[in-house]
Amino acid sequence: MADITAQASTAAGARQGITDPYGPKPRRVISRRNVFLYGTLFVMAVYYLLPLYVMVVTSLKGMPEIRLGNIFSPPLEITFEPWVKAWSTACTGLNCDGLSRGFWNSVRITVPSVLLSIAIASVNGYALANWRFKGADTFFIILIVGAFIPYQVMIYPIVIILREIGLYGSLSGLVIVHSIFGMPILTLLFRNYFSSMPEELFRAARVDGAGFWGIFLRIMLPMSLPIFVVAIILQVTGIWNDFLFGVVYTRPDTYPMTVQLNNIVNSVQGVKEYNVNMAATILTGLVPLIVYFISGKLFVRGIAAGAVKG
Amino acid sequence: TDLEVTHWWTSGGEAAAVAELAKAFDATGNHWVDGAIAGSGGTARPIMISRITGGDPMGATQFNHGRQAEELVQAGLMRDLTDVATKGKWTDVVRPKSLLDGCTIDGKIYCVPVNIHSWQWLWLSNEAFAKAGVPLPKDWNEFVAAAPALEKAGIIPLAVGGQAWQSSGAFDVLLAAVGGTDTFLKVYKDKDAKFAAGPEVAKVFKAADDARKMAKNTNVQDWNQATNLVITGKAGGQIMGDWAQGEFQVAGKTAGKDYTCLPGLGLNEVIATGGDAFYFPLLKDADKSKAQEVLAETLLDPKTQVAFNLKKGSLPVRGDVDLNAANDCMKKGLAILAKGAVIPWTDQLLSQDTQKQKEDLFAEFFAKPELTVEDAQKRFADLIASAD
Amino acid sequence: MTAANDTSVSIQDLSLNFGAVTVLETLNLDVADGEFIVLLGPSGCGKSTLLNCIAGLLDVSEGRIFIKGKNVTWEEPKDRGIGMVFQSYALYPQMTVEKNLSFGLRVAGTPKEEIAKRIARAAEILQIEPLLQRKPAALSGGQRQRVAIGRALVRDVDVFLFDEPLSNLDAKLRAELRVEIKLLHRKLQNTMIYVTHDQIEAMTLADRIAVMKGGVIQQLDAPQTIYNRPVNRFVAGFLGSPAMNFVDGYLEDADGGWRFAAGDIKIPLGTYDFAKPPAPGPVTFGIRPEHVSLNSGTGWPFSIAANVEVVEPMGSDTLVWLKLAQQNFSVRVTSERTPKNDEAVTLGFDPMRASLFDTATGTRI
Amino acid sequence: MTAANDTSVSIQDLSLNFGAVTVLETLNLDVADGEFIVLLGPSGCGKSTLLNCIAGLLDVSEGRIFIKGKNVTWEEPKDRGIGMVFQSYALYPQMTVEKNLSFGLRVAGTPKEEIAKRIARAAEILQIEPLLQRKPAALSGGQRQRVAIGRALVRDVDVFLFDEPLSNLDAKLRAELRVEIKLLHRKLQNTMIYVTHDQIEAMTLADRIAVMKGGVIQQLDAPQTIYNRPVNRFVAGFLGSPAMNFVDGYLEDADGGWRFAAGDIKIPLGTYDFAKPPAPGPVTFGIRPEHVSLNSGTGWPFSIAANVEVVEPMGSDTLVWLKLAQQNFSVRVTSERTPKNDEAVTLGFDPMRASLFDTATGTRI
Amino acid sequence: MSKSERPNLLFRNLNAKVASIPMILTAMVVFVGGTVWTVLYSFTNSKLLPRLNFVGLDQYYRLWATPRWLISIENLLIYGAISLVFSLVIGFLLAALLDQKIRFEDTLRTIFLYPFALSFIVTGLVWQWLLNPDFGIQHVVRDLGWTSFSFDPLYNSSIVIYGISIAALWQGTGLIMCLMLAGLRGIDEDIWKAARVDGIPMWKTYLFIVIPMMRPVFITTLVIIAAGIVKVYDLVVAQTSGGPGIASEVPAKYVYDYMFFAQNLGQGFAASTMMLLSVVIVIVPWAYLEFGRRK
Ligand SMILES: Nc1ncnc2c1ncn2[C@@H]1O[C@H](COP(=O)(O)OP(=O)(O)OP(=O)(O)O)[C@@H](O)[C@H]1O
Ligand SMILES: Nc1ncnc2c1ncn2[C@@H]1O[C@H](COP(=O)(O)OP(=O)(O)OP(=O)(O)O)[C@@H](O)[C@H]1O
Ligand SMILES: [Mg+2]
Ligand SMILES: [Mg+2]
Repeated sequence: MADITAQASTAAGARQGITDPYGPKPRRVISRRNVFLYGTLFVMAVYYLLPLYVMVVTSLKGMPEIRLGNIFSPPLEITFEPWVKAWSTACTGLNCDGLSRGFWNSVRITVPSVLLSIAIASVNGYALANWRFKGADTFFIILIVGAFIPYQVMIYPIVIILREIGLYGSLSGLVIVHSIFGMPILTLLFRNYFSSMPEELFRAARVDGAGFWGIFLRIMLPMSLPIFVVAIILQVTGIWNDFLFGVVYTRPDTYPMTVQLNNIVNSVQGVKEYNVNMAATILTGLVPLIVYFISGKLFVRGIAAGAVKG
Repeated sequence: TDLEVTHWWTSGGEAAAVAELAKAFDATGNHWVDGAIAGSGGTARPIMISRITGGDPMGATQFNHGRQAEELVQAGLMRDLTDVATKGKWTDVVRPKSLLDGCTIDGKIYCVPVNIHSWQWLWLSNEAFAKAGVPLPKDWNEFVAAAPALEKAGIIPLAVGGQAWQSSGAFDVLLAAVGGTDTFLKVYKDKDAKFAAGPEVAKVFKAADDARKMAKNTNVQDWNQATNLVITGKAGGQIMGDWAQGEFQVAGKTAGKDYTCLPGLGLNEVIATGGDAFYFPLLKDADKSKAQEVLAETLLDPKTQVAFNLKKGSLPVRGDVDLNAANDCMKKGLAILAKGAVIPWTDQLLSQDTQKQKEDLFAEFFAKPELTVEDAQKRFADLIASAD
Repeated sequence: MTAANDTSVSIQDLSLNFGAVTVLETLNLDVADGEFIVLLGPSGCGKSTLLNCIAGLLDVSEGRIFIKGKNVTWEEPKDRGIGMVFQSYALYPQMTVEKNLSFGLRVAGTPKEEIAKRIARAAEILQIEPLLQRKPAALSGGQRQRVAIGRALVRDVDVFLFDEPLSNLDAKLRAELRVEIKLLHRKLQNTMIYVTHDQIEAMTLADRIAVMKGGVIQQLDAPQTIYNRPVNRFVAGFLGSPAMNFVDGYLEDADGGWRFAAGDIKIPLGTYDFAKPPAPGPVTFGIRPEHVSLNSGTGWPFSIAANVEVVEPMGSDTLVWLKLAQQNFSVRVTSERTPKNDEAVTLGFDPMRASLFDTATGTRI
Repeated sequence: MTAANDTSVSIQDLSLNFGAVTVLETLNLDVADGEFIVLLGPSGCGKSTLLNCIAGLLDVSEGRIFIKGKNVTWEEPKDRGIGMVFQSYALYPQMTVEKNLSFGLRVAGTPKEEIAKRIARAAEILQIEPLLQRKPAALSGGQRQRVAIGRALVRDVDVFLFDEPLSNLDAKLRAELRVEIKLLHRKLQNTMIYVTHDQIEAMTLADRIAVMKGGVIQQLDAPQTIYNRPVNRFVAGFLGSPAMNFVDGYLEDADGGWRFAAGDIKIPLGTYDFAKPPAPGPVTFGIRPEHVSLNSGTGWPFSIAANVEVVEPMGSDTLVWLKLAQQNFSVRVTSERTPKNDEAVTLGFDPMRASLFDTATGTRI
Repeated sequence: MSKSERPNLLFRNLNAKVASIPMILTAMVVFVGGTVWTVLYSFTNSKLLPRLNFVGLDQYYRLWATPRWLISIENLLIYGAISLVFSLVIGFLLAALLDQKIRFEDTLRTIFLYPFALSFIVTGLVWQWLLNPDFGIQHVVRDLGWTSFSFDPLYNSSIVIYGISIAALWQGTGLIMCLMLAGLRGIDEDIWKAARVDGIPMWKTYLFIVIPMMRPVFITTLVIIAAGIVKVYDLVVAQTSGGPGIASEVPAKYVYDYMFFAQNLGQGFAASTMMLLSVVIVIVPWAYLEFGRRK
């Protein structure tokens, strides 16, 4: 189904005449199929890109221009002031340091949460796939059903649990919460992935004398890059973007970026400063966006390896 | 000592007011750690409650005084301030007395009221009426009459933001203003459902129907955005509490010249003694407990009271302060207060549960023209019947 | 330039490349009407690619393809009058066998009765009547394969293309279905092009075998010719199991005529049928294990003593491994005459049955 | 009850079920020291399951397993003194060959020099020295297989377990590696238990073959015994390619002794060696294609005329298909004597080479 | 020989059991424990703090008599149907288009996938703005001279839930597309060839052959979409806060509002129990079929 392979055949066609097909079938670049195909894709791409475009353009305009102009028109006069403001001077209550503080908090929350949740889930998935014991499936099913429970329902019980173990309000508490709620989907992914690995490899390692951890660390882990990429992407996105847990289970000095974003956006002072809001929005989404742009290809591969096989 | 204080004052005027409190507290050698949570009480309160019940309490926190924190107190999570209150003779200085009642549970005082907020104001844009060519209305009825002219001039007669508490509050204001103080108390204090279904309240619903018709083109969510419509002359008026005044001030507008305020909608000049209060969770750390006392005292300090309330646009909780700097509207409020024309506000009278149901009802009522006045009143009466 | 009229499939100067990789190069192949051609070759040699070109599933880069005298180079697969059977069966898993068979016809708008008739016929030929209402998942491997053939059958085509249709089956089933395909061909008399890398299949089924390597047809001939007179060392080694024995050495022009020498061993080639005028030089001597006899007297044109290394009894026969000129050498004997390990034996064979290849180019001498 | 001391592996009353499915049932098997046992059987008969039980990779449901006289039923795999080679090679893809070989030793904490020594030895035996620094992906199938064997080798174990180690390779390579394994066994003299469903492998490699079906060992004997005197019809049909011919009929007590009758055909069984006292009744007569001769004179105890149906040339030999008492019947002849389709031929064979089975139970008579 | 006895099964596979402790704890303490706790307290009249004052089914009677809850349920059904249908259709369509060996596949895939990297809060904000009649699309189109053009889904009670769905689809279809693409790539190449030889048009091949073959992918996808639907909250809050009026309320928001805003935990718990119940009814049988009885 190559698109543009017409050149070779025109030469051949000239030599042979139309009546005697020779070589590749001539294909017009502008065929009905291509018009439909690329047309649809183009329209969809516009739909998907439009909001990003509007965000970027708006964040570079001054307020007067926004009020008068058209949201789609490019900025007449590019200003980075909204970005500066969003990053470092926007106020919530008395704190006027914008998103900058939230950024580091988010990093401090996201990194350990991602590591811990993936560590737990990968071991769980491995145990479920290769070391099945009685009852394991029941726990797993509970876990999967747990993925459907609205988080709001769990806020209160978790407050109680965290209080009882004395981790309420601390970063570790939040890390645990993220690990818990990341567990169902991640465990499912890892379980499917490890199940799709050849069983014989696992058996060979057992005969070689490696134990539960030996096999996991030395045999399975080095082979699991794609699924780890998927897990990392999902968790970085999920945890970085989390608002509810971040606001409920932390204190103001450890608020993540999304909470700061919400504060900035909702701390309306007179008119809404759309440009600042948009800059703040982009800044907040930047980390997961970068992760996606860098590793999108691996993501699809990992998804194919881990999610699709039931 | 660092003391973390959580609140949901994040709009322009509010933030400026909080800064005054922080300044005063910092002046005592302590440090105010600001824990603002943007949004509204709805966003902020669950966080505050979670933290208190979760065992990670802040040093002090804002609530609307009334019944919001009742159970926290009952659960023994909040600090008893009776000593501080006795020392500071709060019972004498706080005015009106009913304010302290909201803080008192089983004879003990648990909170520090910092201001009196009254909802009963109609804010009018002088510019808008000028543009429409109609004289400034003196009361709600004139305002309703002027609506068509405003609309013709492309002005939204009444700005009502999309948030549910705004519609619900507007109705409560109408209830007190159009229905009168007795009606208000009969419905909310006595919870007389039969009365709520009766003709007196029907009149109020009629007024609310006018209001929702006048407001139907408001495409904003936040109250201050609605206020901003009035400030910029895009809307004729807004029923909103005195905190709206802070926004006018921040925008550099002058009362009487740029905008006009009608307390009690010009019909029934009363003021509800709602407001904000600070509660102090029980802390283990002795230093912080000490700092809590200092903060409690600071909050009621006359100087702080003045500075804070001027910025916030609310009325101070003590009568012995000098408010010469107050503007036109504030003075009107003070006068009413002095006359003693006060009513308790819904925060004190109704549980949050009932408040929320009421909000849901009026949010629907204002947004959905198909919901008839009769149906709405019936549902309102049912709600009052089950209220607590 | 059109195809000869008696050919069923004619491929002229076909080339195909994937990007920079040339998989097939100026390939020519004429298949007679009703002929059973087997494409045989190691994995990756381009067998499937060639078949896909014929089916119209791949666009050729150069050349043209005629089916029944019609130039179909640019035709859609469905218009070429071909039916194809795939290695993985490629049955539509969610449809019953009957639906699988009829789907193509229904899409083409064939009348109902006609469809029913054709299915009935195919089902009868393949004896899958009892399976018509089952789904593929409920069929055994052999049954699935038969359904896959049925799908080609109902389309009433001139040419059948098979891409390793039996390689997913176990040995026993493979042997059975092999005979069935053979009988089917005899019954239908269609042209069939059959890809495999299993030489037994190739030998038993083909009218002619095309042995391929690296996208080039090495030899196209009747099975026995290919077996007995392979044109090069590759073909010789690829066909036959156990494989042909090869001994590297030199071709010498001795007094009595040509002879093959490797170390001490000198094999006179008096009876050998040279393919081209011989010249001295390094050559490889090849002889099949079944053409060597063990301890069977001295009546052979050539015989030599050796020591048995390994004995592999295979049931019906036994394979005896020994060393000749330090090179592995196997002999097939019937089970009755099995020697023991390390036994000293005499080998005998007729050089007429051997093949000689130029060591450098590998072509038959 | 302990194992006899001269057995290397002894399996006593082993049962295994997955949930409700019983895969192995009270299975007993004693393997002598240094013996090469092949487990042969169709897919799904429980061969791998049995091997995994021996290796300790599956928990048995009942019974016990002794290795070298020690009860290892509940030991970890690594403590059983076994090495295992898998069908898919199961090489660790991210490690070099050397790392693959040494992994088990490193896990066990063997000293560095010892590891180096053992690897050097294994590499030499298997001739994989040049490959030590490569990763598995850079190896050919045969090389991978050798590394997999090497991994068992370096562990210096008493018992080698092979689970279809050659079935992923092509026919040619399979034949080569088969010989290598045979030589390896001869060199090492370890006990080996080898699973396959390829009968050639079984026949050529085994000291004794255990033919399994449905989790039960049907026959455990030397290859030739199994080939020539199968205990039941299943074993008879499973071994041999082309498969044994079966003709259903009756056993009759005629004047001259017992005879087999199917339609018009009567085969006198004078020379047949009955396994148990015969009685009249329905029986199946079986004879291998290579034990039947075609047109080779009248010197046979029994001969009959028939018409050729299909001829399958297989290179070295030819398989001729015909009908006997309306049932398919094949004869293997050398390529030289190949008849034509539809040719009338005479078959001759010696009933002594035949097998008779009770049609109902399938057991040998 | 002690080894000849069957060892205690509890200690076999011990490492695996130890390693699964986090999972077991999460499952039992958080999910089961939390759920039981929630259900238990839904029968009480707990207000701000949980208290064991049982009031029977009162909370449930009240719940089902509340217009807002009924609207929430209705909205969830509409939103769910839209998300499900359109995510699957658009996701599959995009995947199928990308699977045509087109150029720029990587770029396009990234474009379709990037919104998934953004939080619902961000998504909600952007779309709120785009759909704002005074600034967004309506305003722009009107500026172009088409003054009667009206497109203000977020400010129109009767279609607000569709407006919310637009943003949800924008955010979510990328992932679905990825899953579908992975599924399509897993289809045996020979099936396509067989269909071409049979002369089956492309769309029919997709519809009758490929889609039925992708059952496992669709199931995974369905789980992911469904889990998202039940939980939808942030998006509504960020876009409309449930407005106009209560036209875009959803159950998760009802739960949250009544638990925390109205300080009526009992009511919130009753609502969440209803949500849980529906989840359990749908999911548990499926989960058992899918994960329970394999291997
Ligand atoms: N789509 C493709 N793009 C690039 N190279 C390809 C493609 N398809 C096949 N090839 C290459 O073309 C060569 C021939 O492939 P082909 O599938 O025809 O081999 P084959 O003879 O059928 O092998 P097998 O016996 O394994 O099926 C191989 O080297 C393969 O790598
Ligand atoms: N984990 C399992 N759970 C349930 N049944 C199983 C399991 N593993 C194997 N079986 C069943 O046990 C039987 C024997 O399987 P086993 O793998 O031992 O067969 P095999 O003889 O090795 O076959 P093959 O030649 O295909 O490898 C099969 O019917 C299989 O379906
Ligand atoms: Mg191929
Ligand atoms: Mg097996």
